[in-house]
Amino acid sequence: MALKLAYLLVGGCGGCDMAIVDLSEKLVDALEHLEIVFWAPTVADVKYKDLEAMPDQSIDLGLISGMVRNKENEHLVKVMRQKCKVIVAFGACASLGGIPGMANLHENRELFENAYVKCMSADNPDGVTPQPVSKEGDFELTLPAFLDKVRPIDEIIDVDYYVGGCPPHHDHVARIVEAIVTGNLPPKGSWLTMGKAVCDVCPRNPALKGEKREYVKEVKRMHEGIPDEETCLLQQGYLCLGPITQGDCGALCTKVNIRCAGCGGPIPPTWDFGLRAISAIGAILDNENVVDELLKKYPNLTKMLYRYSLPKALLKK
Amino acid sequence: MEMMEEGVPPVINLSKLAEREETELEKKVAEIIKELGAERIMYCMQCGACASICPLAKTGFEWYNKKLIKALIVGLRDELLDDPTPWACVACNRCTEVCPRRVSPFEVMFAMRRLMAEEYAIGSLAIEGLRALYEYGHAVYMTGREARKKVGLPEKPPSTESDPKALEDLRKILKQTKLADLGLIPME
Amino acid sequence: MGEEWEPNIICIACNWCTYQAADMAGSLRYSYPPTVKIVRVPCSGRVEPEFVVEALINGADGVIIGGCHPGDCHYKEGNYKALRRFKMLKKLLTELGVEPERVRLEWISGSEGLKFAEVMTEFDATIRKLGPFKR
Amino acid sequence: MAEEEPRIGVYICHCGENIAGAVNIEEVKKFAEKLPNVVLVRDYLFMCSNPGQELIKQDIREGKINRVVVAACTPRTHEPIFRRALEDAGLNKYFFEMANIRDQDSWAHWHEKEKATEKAKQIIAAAVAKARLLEPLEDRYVDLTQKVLVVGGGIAGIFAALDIANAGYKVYLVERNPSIGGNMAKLDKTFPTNDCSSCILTPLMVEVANHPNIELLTYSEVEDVEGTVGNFKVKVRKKQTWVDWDLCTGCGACTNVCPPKARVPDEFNEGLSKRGAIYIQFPQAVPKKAVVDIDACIKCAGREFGTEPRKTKDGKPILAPCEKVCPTGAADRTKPRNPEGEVVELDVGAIILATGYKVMDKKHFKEFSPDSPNVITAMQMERLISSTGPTEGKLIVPSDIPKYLEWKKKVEKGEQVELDARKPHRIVYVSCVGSRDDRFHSYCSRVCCMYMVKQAMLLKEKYPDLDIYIFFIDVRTPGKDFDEYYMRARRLGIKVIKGKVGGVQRLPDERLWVRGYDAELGKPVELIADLVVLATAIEPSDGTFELARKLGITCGEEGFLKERHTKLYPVDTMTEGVFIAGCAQGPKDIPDSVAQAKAAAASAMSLLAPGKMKVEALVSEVDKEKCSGCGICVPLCPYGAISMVNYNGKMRADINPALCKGCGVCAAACPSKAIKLHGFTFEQVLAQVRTLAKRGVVEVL
Amino acid sequence: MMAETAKEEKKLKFGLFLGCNIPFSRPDVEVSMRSIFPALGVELDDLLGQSCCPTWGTMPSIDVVGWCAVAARNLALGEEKGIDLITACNSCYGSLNEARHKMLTNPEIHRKVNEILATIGKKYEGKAKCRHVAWVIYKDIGLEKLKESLKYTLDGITVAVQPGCHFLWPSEIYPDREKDPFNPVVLREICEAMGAEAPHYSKLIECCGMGALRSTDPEKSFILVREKMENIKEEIDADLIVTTCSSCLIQLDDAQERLRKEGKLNFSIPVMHLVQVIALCMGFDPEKVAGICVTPRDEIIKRILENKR
Repeated sequence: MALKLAYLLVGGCGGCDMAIVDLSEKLVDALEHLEIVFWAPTVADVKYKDLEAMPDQSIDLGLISGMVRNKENEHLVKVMRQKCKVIVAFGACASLGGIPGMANLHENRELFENAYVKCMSADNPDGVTPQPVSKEGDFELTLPAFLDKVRPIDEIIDVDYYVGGCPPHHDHVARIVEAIVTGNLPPKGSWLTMGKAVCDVCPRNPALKGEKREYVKEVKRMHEGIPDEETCLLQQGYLCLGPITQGDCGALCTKVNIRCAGCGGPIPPTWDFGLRAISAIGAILDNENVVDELLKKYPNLTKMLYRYSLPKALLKK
Repeated sequence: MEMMEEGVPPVINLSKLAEREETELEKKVAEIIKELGAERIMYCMQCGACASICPLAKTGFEWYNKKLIKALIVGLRDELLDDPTPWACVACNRCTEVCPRRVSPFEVMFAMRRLMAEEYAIGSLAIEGLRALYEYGHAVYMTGREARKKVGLPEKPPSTESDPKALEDLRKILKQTKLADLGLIPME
Repeated sequence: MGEEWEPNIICIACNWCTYQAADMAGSLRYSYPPTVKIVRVPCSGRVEPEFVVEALINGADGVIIGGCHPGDCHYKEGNYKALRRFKMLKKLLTELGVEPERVRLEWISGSEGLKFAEVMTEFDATIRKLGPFKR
Repeated sequence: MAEEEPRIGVYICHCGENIAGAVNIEEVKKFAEKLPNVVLVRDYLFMCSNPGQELIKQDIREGKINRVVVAACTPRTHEPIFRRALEDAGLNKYFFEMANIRDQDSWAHWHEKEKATEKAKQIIAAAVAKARLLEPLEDRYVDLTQKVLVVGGGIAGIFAALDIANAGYKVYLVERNPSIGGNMAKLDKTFPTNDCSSCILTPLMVEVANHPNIELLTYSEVEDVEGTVGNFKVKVRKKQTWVDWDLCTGCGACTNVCPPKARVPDEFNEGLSKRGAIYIQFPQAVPKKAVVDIDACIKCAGREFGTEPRKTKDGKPILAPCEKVCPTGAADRTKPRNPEGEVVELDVGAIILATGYKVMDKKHFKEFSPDSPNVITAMQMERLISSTGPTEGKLIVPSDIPKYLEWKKKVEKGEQVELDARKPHRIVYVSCVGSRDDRFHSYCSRVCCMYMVKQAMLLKEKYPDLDIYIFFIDVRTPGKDFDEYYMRARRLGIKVIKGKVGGVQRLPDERLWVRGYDAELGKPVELIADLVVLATAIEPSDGTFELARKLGITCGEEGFLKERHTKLYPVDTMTEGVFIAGCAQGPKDIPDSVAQAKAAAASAMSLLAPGKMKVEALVSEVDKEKCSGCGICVPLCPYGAISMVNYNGKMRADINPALCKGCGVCAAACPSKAIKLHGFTFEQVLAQVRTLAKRGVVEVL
Repeated sequence: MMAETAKEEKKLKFGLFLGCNIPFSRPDVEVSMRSIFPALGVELDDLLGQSCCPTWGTMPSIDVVGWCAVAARNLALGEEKGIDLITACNSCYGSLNEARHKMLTNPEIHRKVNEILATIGKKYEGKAKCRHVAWVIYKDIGLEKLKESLKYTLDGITVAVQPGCHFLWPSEIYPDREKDPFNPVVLREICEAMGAEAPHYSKLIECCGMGALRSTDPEKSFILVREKMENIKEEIDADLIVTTCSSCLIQLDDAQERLRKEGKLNFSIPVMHLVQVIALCMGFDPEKVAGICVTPRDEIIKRILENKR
């Protein structure tokens, strides 16, 4: 019997949906075992009320991508929990808050001003910002209310499994689908992951070449030169977060000469990505001057360390 | 204190000196000397190397470098004010060169001069030099004009002598120094 | 709490220096505020940033890490690692809205019992001025 | 056992009044009873006493508890005691945690009893929180190599080597000079007994050479040290001697024929005379073998090593003088020789450093006219009065040594000539030259006062007419029979002046104008001397710093090796298994050097005697299943204990527990949390932190 | 640094720092300087507005900051023009460089001094220093060039050199240092380059006793002169004393004549400043460059002028 699957995108970009589509033939193969009952708002032509109408616990598996940013997100996520037996937080946003999570360093007022008033493309002399209720002639228009913070979905509902990545790599998605189909799942609350760092799959890892890792002697940002293609990026001073990040991506970025920025999420059992990163990176920097250099070159350290996971930080602003 | 009048007495009463440091001066004499520029006076171990080559010790002055340092460390002060030794120091600085403790005994001699100046225990020759410095910009100012003429030089050298603005500047500087606070010389 | 609020301070102390200094402060009867509680670790290089943050979010108002003076680390260079981590951590905490004075790294050698007491007294005063850590 | 639910016993010590005087024990007891997993709480007057420990043991034996928390003084002193109690009662000793409620509570907050009580509760709660997470650990034992390396063949190294060898252990004695003997071999006589230095030293040198348990490696230097206490691997470079030591009999024939052009200042005579490029270090050398100073050798007759000699017309080989006279063929230059010498590897369990000292050169002291030949260091004076010295002990001014050597040559040829060399009439000693001097060394060199007195006394006794002055800053004679010795010198009429010399100026006739100060007279003093002897400072010998580095030992500011503790561990170092003896640790005289050498030997032997060594279980371990192989931990380890190994086809970190010292820097850094520092695990420390943060509020997981 | 830049341009330039002794007491030394340096290719700037260094008996005896401030104003005159100062007076050399050393090693003093200088619109960064004529000749001009420029030499003349205390001590403060300040050779080598014998004598580095010692107690001061003179006579029997210090010049020239008149010395040796000897050897008018003295010089001048190169 085919598994009933629901897919919901809340506060996200749709990239995770694309990752599933990227499965191409594999997706077609999987469809033999899957019955997609809901995929909104991107793929299937279904309405939220259709989902609300489904009986509770009637869906075997629910994937949620994106984070919770507004009342509507919050509501739908709760509906999903009601309808689905198993919920997977799919992708960095759903699991950790993702890129939008960096907004938690700012007040909503500041965010609105930047997005709707100060932004270069905005022509908004009156400084109008979205309101939950507004009048347009005789009509009263409503918008879902904006929440004070970006929340990963496990702050709203219980989550059974987590998947990292921005978006998750399609090969990894394939592995997940297979695991789900075969029912080969770890205990609830776990990540669906290989559980190893990017370094484990990165061809640059010095250990693979029988070389010893060395202290990092300088700090460079990506625009400060073209990294050597072979050598470990961190070793070269580009603050690659590969050691701290789950490498289910297959070291996609480092293979194209870009440092890992941490989208895969921290390696279990760690939840706070930034603090682990400090512990590891802080130790491997050669001396205090290099630390100073890092702090100078990354004037906002928080955003560097928590690019994908600020809402999951132990200490919240 | 009564024992001070006649210079350093044959027996130095250390406890009285210590009392004076506590009550009158509220500070160790050596501290005062440190503040006056001889920062390392307390590093002295009284080895005597400075005295062995000191021109003052050699010519029979009483309170040459080594002894002055010791005297200040034990707290003598007023008793030394009448002694001419510090003002006879040629500032040759050979003591500084041989001192194994980097005390710079020369600096102690001069800190003592500074202390004496504060107490107006300063000779007329020194005051004359300061006055000449303020008045002409030259401390050793002799009417050397005849000599200058004799060797074919202009009467006045190209110094503050020939440059009233520079003399004014110099005076302005001197007025911002301790010299002005002490009022040792008339400064308009 | 409220009017009776007393700071809660955690000192994560290296076994070879600051922990020893704390013992010495006690044996020489140098008193310091009892608000300071010590967690013993083998080396300041053992301290993970999580310890500091966990302390704060669980109710501590100030955290102080005590290590050996530069050059004196029992394990050669653990204290340097601690310093490097600490610099980054402090910046991060500041960005996240924690007053930088709430976290501190101090070099206190095993012979510096008096310094231990002085530093702790001063740190306690600093935290009192800041008030409770609200989170 | 680890599966068993923790049953924690909490034992609160009164420490007489020390704890109970400030901490309300009853209140704390009630609190502790409520803590999770705590099954019993007891208090006792002195927990560390026998009956106190018995309480714990009994509860363990009766199966009441399987974890122990003792709330008492400091674990730094008492943890081992209680751990042993656990062990005695049959419980793994690592199921123990201590709550420091005396040193860090009752003593520090004696006048705030309520708060001290409150703090005691929190400390105990934190200890309990950690105790719940304790794991059983096993100490390991590693086999030791029962061999010792002694570096330096001076009097300290000789004694250390002999003591250990006599106890039956193998000793390697490494000395960088061709002969052992060190500085003591240069001395004429020794204070405070005035016995002849070589008479007491030479027999010991011979004993070393003949000892079946001692392997002597002279003309050798330590190049590299790996490993750790019990099992060091030491690479020693045996420098090229350019003479076949198996053949050399030390006859000295070669040294006499080395031509004048190849002669260089003789180190043994402190540069007062010259030696050949091929030389034997000194007459009593052990081993008595010749070496070629290859930088000084002028390769007579074009005799490069490893070449065939040219031939005369009648086919005879043209040899260098040294190889020509060598009766055994040891100086043969035909065989090629490796200029780098040879590296040997030694396995040892302990190392004793006895690298000794050197005296400062006079050239640094410009105010004393160091350019004058008649201004010499005290070590040069030793050579000048020694019967094996440049003048065979005849006292003449050094500026006339060339005249003496000329005269000697003539006499050897059988000429009847008078020696025309000036004998000094007035000798001045200057103390603290470079010592107690902030421009050079602030420390006191400790032996100068005594050796100046010694030299002056020896001279005065031999030449009563000599006029000898010793300028001291302070006379320091703290040693057995030392002050008596000094007073004897004063009675002999040696003029002791308290005050330093500030200048020595050279006069046209090579005499010296000395200007000093007499503190007692309160006057500068001056005199004309024939000879000025500078008591220059004692410095660590060259290479001490580099050697210390190789061994992970620090040097103090002044460059001497740093002992672990000035008073309690004077011959130990911060690197376990490495000991120090003699002047490498700081200036000292022969009695002290020997005492220290014997102490170092005893320490090394007590370490090695059991044959095995316990390694604490509190080390880090990698969970290879969790490890991601990033390798961040590898360079962080200060002991090089971490390496990457192949584990099921993947590169994973691995920690060598024998090298790990348990600092935990790797555990803190591991991004995969794959490294666990036993005894201070992430969870354990975190549990303590959280409990204290929650003010001891009982934590329910 | 400034001297090096000057060297690159092949043109040495210094600010001529006169002090007090030289312009007012021994202006013939000033004439000597003004004569020989241009002839040796060194440009001199008059440093208009310069004052007393200040000498030891004045501000150094009152206040460290005041001492440094007066010195800094003088040094700033050179610094403004990007040149170092040059002096023929050891007291100026000592006082200016000692003050500079204090400012460079003690930021607090330096700050205070610049606060004071700011009130007259000046500042002193610590760049300009004071150089000594002997060192400029020895190091910057070079003995070869000096030799070439001479018309007369000192052949056959035995010279006793008197470098003076502030040429030597404390060695660490000076821009140029003898390898061994207790056995100074620079002045000897200059004199030897000019053809003289300039042997070492044992009291070469002894103080002449000028300055505060002489003004405080002339009799005691003369003990040192007498000792020195006798040593020179006895050990090397010099024909001429050459000094690099204006104070030593005045003291040895003036005091030996007094001692002689008092019968405490039965010989006399003429004394000249190094720049005067060079000026004479270069052929400048003896009246102008060496015309002021107490101990007669006529005979030695005559001897020099007989030594045509």
